[in-house]
Amino acid sequence: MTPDPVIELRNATKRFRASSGGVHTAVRDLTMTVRGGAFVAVVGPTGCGKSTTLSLVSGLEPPSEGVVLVRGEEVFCIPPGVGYMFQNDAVLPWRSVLDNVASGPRYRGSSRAEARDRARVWVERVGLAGFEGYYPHQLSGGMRKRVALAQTLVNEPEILLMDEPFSALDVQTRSLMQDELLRLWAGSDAAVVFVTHDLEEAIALADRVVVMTASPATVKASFDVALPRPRNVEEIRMTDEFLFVYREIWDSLREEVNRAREEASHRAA
Amino acid sequence: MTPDPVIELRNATKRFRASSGGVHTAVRDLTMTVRGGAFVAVVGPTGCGKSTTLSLVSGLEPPSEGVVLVRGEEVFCIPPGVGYMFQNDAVLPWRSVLDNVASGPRYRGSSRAEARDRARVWVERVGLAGFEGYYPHQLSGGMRKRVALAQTLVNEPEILLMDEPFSALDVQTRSLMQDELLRLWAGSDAAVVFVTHDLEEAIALADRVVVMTASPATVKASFDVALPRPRNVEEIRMTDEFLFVYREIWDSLREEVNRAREEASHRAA
Amino acid sequence: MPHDTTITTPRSGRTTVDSSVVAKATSAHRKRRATVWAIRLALVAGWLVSWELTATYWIDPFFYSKPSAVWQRLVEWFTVGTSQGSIWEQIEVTLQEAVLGFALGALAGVVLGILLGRSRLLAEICAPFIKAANAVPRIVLAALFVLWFGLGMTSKVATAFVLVFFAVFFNAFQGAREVDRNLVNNARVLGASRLRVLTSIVVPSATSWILASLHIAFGFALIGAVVGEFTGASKGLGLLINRSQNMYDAPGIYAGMIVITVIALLAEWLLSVLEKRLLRWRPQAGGTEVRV
Amino acid sequence: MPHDTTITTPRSGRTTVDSSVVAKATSAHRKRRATVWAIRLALVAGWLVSWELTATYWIDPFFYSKPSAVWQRLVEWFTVGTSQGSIWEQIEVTLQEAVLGFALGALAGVVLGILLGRSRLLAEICAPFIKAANAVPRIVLAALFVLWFGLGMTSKVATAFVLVFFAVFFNAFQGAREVDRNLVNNARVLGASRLRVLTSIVVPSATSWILASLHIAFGFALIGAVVGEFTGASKGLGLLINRSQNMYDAPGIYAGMIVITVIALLAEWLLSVLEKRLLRWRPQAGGTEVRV
Amino acid sequence: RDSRVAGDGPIKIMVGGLEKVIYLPARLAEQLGHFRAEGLDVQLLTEPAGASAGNALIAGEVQGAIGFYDHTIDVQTKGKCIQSVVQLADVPGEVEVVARRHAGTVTGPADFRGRKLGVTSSGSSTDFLTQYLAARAGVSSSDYTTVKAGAGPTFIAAIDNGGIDAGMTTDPTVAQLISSGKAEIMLDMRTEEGTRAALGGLYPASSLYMDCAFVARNKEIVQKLANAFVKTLRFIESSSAEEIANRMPADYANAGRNLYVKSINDTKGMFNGDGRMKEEGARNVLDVLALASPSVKGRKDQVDLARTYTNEFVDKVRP
Ligand SMILES: Nc1ncnc2c1ncn2[C@@H]1O[C@H](COP(=O)(O)OP(=O)(O)OP(=O)(O)O)[C@@H](O)[C@H]1O
Ligand SMILES: Nc1ncnc2c1ncn2[C@@H]1O[C@H](COP(=O)(O)OP(=O)(O)OP(=O)(O)O)[C@@H](O)[C@H]1O
Ligand SMILES: [Mg+2]
Ligand SMILES: [Mg+2]
Repeated sequence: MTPDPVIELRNATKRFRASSGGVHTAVRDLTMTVRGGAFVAVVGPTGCGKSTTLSLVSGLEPPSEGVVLVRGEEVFCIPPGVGYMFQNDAVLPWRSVLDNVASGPRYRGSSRAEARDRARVWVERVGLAGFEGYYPHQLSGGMRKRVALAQTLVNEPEILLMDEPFSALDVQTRSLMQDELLRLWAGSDAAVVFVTHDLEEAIALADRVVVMTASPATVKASFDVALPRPRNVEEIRMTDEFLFVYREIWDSLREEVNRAREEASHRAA
Repeated sequence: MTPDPVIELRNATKRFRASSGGVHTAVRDLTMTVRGGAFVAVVGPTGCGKSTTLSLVSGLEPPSEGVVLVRGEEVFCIPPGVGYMFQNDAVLPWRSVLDNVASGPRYRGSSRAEARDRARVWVERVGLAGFEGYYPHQLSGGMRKRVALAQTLVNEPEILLMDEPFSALDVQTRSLMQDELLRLWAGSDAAVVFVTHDLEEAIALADRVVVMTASPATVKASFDVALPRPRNVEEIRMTDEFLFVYREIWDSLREEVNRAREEASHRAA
Repeated sequence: MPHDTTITTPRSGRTTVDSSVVAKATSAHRKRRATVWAIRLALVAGWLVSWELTATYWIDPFFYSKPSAVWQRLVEWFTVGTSQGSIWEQIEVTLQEAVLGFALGALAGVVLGILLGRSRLLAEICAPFIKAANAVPRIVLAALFVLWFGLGMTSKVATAFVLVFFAVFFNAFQGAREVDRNLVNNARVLGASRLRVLTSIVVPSATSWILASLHIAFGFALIGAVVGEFTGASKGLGLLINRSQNMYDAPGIYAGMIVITVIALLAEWLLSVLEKRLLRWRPQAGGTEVRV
Repeated sequence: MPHDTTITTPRSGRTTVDSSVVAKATSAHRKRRATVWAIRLALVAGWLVSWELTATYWIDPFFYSKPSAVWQRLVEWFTVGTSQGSIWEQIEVTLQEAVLGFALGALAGVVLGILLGRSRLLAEICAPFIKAANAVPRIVLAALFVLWFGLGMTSKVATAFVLVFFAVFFNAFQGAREVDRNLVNNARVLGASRLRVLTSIVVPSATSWILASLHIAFGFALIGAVVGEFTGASKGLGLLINRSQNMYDAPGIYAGMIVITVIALLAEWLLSVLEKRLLRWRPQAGGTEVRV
Repeated sequence: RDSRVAGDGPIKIMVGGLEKVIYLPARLAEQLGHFRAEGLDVQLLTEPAGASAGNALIAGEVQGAIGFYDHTIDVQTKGKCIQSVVQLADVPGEVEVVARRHAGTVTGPADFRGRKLGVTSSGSSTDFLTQYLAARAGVSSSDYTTVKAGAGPTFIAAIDNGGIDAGMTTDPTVAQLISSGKAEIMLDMRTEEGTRAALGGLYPASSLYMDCAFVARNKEIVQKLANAFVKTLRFIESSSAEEIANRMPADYANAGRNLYVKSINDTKGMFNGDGRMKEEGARNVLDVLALASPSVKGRKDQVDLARTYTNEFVDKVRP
């Protein structure tokens, strides 16, 4: 039931060279583990370092200090089986929807036809059937996000990093996508790290919600969400358990957000 | 109490030349009015044509058919007193936060010093005090949205068009910004057209919620929100009136979203 | 375009857009093209007339020639031929040199530009050398190339090559550096090897930069071939111009320049067709809306 | 950089980053620079040595000269002077021509490129003319300029001008076309006039394109000046090289090329400083993270 | 690639300006069919400058070059051996012209002081001759400005717009300048008398020169070339300018037929008719170079004039 952690960050620190010539610490002394098959949501004030944390796990950025382990091995390059849905649009403007989704299988050695077949399934699943031949600039923002989602999921990752994947979707599509995500995830052993600004979303989806401190990010608190699965995202929102957890996490988060604002004004003074 | 409409769309249609060489109708026969001082929220399925509607009102795109009137006059170029917060990042990467916010006053003829003074106030109001000298690439996505907001509001527009302005903000900042927006709006006579995917947000903020049909967009239904003002966004959410209106609009919207999906799959078949 | 009559609307059931809308849009488009061509022709005509007049009444046609004389020379070349043989032969020789130099130079420029654009260390090491090489006057190089590669086609190709290479290189380099990091990261996570990142992300991203440089590069290739022929040759348009210069044949100089220009414009047109194909995925620039 | 020791963290209260982190980062940076320079020097040294050796034992120094002879010629020029007078005078003349041509050409290229990049109609009308003009061989133009403007500085400046103009123009044009429509719309709604949109949105957006072209443009300006001098002059580095060519003085040719190259590299360095200032707002390319 | 040894393919001859009247015999020989008559397949190439022709020859790109004799001396100081096998003329064929507006004040080399003097190219024979003329009149090279004015239209434009006050050039530029009244002749080195008067001796210039080693190894080919050229020289001597012009390709007269005939007429006297080099002339060239050329200056004694030319082949041409 509780396998070894697939993701482990030990005192990970990440510094960036600030353009002023100084050093900006985005993540500091972050220790956190995610077990196989777990669904962890991460919330925290804007700009605290959530995206940076994901980039550490994905191996795209090396930590400045500390270690990052995936499946027990230290991360030096991108570990296999990782899927990462970026916060910003990362679809290729020069490829059609279908070819965008087929990118992953193509990169991983599938033949063109096979990759397209697999892609077609996913394009339909995210509700873009009929738009296969469109180029990204012909789609609305929400549709592009769905392309990105399909692009990531078509690789069937074991570790899924998602950086505010649904923030640009409309309410209905969003809850459909949330349900779809849960369904897909339930059928797999994938560990999910899901960054979001939407506390409701975090609670509705996750087994555990991690609250991050204001910048530099580190884990402030971690809350287990004991809501039963399978969940229907729409229904669960109105339950008492949900509201209780919501309030608890909210209090923790509010503190950090306020702190972030205060510090900003302090620095200005 | 009910002044003449400041925004009026009469059978407005907007077609784009599709890249296939055909014609794509984004908005069709749209008729809609917004009175001075009103706060109208617009919801609809992704890609239906909400952003296009705003671009018609702002005068950035001419309608293909029908007329668009602002303050009773037909729109040919950008009408004075219009503020428009775009769905996509539109901050200037080569200007610091302060200079970005100061752009509007500078364009409108203020001196450099005066523009900066006015900008400083707004940078603080959106919670970015201390980041005046930062360049956009040094900010997180949420912080950039706040810069864009300040940039729009510093011009004190009488007509405020907002295209999913808060979708990238974290929950807390978002509700703070919503409250701030309501406060600022209450103190002005500005008409607001607020596009959002978040139905809760729409109801909590608006006097009237307009539901758009699936593409091509036209007004499907319009719901008055009779909740008392001044509102506290956080509190209002839990009231019965709120939930009632929510359900009503939701049903209307769900229909369109489903229709949009069906058509997409039909076209594919 | 026959495609203009296809109507694509997601909601075909409700569509009432009749084909007249499309037809109107198409005719507006045609009208616009006609206007553009009319203005262009008017400009050319105005320029030719004023040249003819000033050369007849005011300036010395010995230096400046005049359109009628140039036209006569062109007619002569294409009917009687030049003293070096058929004009087509001259064109063929020059074109061959230019195309070879262009192809090799563009290829080398793109490959090196992208490699250096993606590797900071390589770029830092090579930068000063490439900039230094770029500063070497081509006309001096042309003379050296004759010594190094002989009087044959190679030396002209080499001259065209260096001109094309640098124009393309700098743009490919910049294009490769400007690639959206997000796209690269996404591809890497999706499983792309370094090579695949290069071919499937960096190259397409840099395409608009590279194409921008190719537009001027073919002109450069022609110039390179001509400069090479100036330095020593037995055939080619450059030689033809050079001979005209030596023989006080101003009409010949201008006629030669016109032939070269027409070739460059044809090449340019081919490149534009290529560009349209390669950049199909891009939103067209402003003015594509159907205004009805 | 003394700034390296400032630490900026939003949360200064909790900051435990000691200055050793910064120091380490800085020293890593230094080390890298040292490596780069070492490799560069090694390459230059290797090249010089192999040139000297092959020229001594294998190839004919009559054509290829050799580093020691070139060096000797350089020393002679800078101590005794050249046959045309002090070397500094030659440099001054060529530099003056190149700088003037560069400044005028870059200005015209940027202005016209941006105007045409923003106006579809103008662009459509002018495009074929500009492409045609670009295809005219510069070496022929240089001769024509001498006819039109005389043997003085003007004809060289004009040659440098045309070379610079086209390089800059095409990039500025493309840069202006690639401007994010969103940014333009935003500025317009914020109240910017057409002119302000141009100066505050289009020009900065196109800056990275324009700067990319300026990198090659100064080299072109020098080449233009040299080509102009080849056609006719009484002073200048181009003439010096031409003279060496006429007198079978291979070391002189290479020495002249080296002087020009060094000038181009100095100009390049100045441009890089400018670029760094103008593009301060840009995220630096990869490898800026502090790895500690 | 090295064609110093005659192999297959045509014999390539590089001319330092195929259209210049001073190099007329090259194209004329071809037009008259003299090469073909000797069983030679000759390809004429052209380059703008004499030195480039010399370079192409030394690099083995071509088997022969037509240019000024003085190149053979210059390259000998740099360890190369090329030699004139057919000396086309004993005089340079150059003319020092003076712009009409200065015709009254600049009457001889003594008036060069403070003037802008045009030469075809810096470091070329015209440059050396100008220096020599000035030196003979006691004017040092720092007292006037040497301007590279090229040949042809650029030279005319320079005279026209004041870029140069006087300058040295050849036909048809001279004919063009005189007939348009833009300039007058100051020193005419197209005739023997004129040359002796200006330089104090002969100055053999236009010549067919070849690589010494090639000459030694391919005597037959060289002999055939000499035959063709000498026959051409005889034709020039015995024909009128009109007749010569008739034999040339039509487009050589593009700037005006009368002008072309006139320039042939003015220049044709410089060709010596037998292709022989006079020893006196060679020595005089060395004197000029010793004064003006930095590479020969101070090394006059090391130059072996006997290796720079040979009359061996022209002497064997059947009359
Ligand atoms: N490449 C970089 N160079 C310098 N600073 C960076 C870089 N990437 C991120 N930062 C800084 O690190 C901090 C954390 O950024 P990050 O994107 O991780 O925040 P976030 O929590 O994802 O914010 P949001 O919720 O708004 O997306 C920010 O202050 C940002 O300015
Ligand atoms: N410039 C354009 N050229 C061609 N088609 C366009 C253009 N702009 C928008 N469209 C099309 O018009 C439709 C409506 O787009 P719009 O951006 O208005 O949707 P939206 O309702 O704002 O969507 P979202 O909620 O996802 O932002 C889309 O199908 C889109 O592809
Ligand atoms: Mg983020
Ligand atoms: Mg939108």
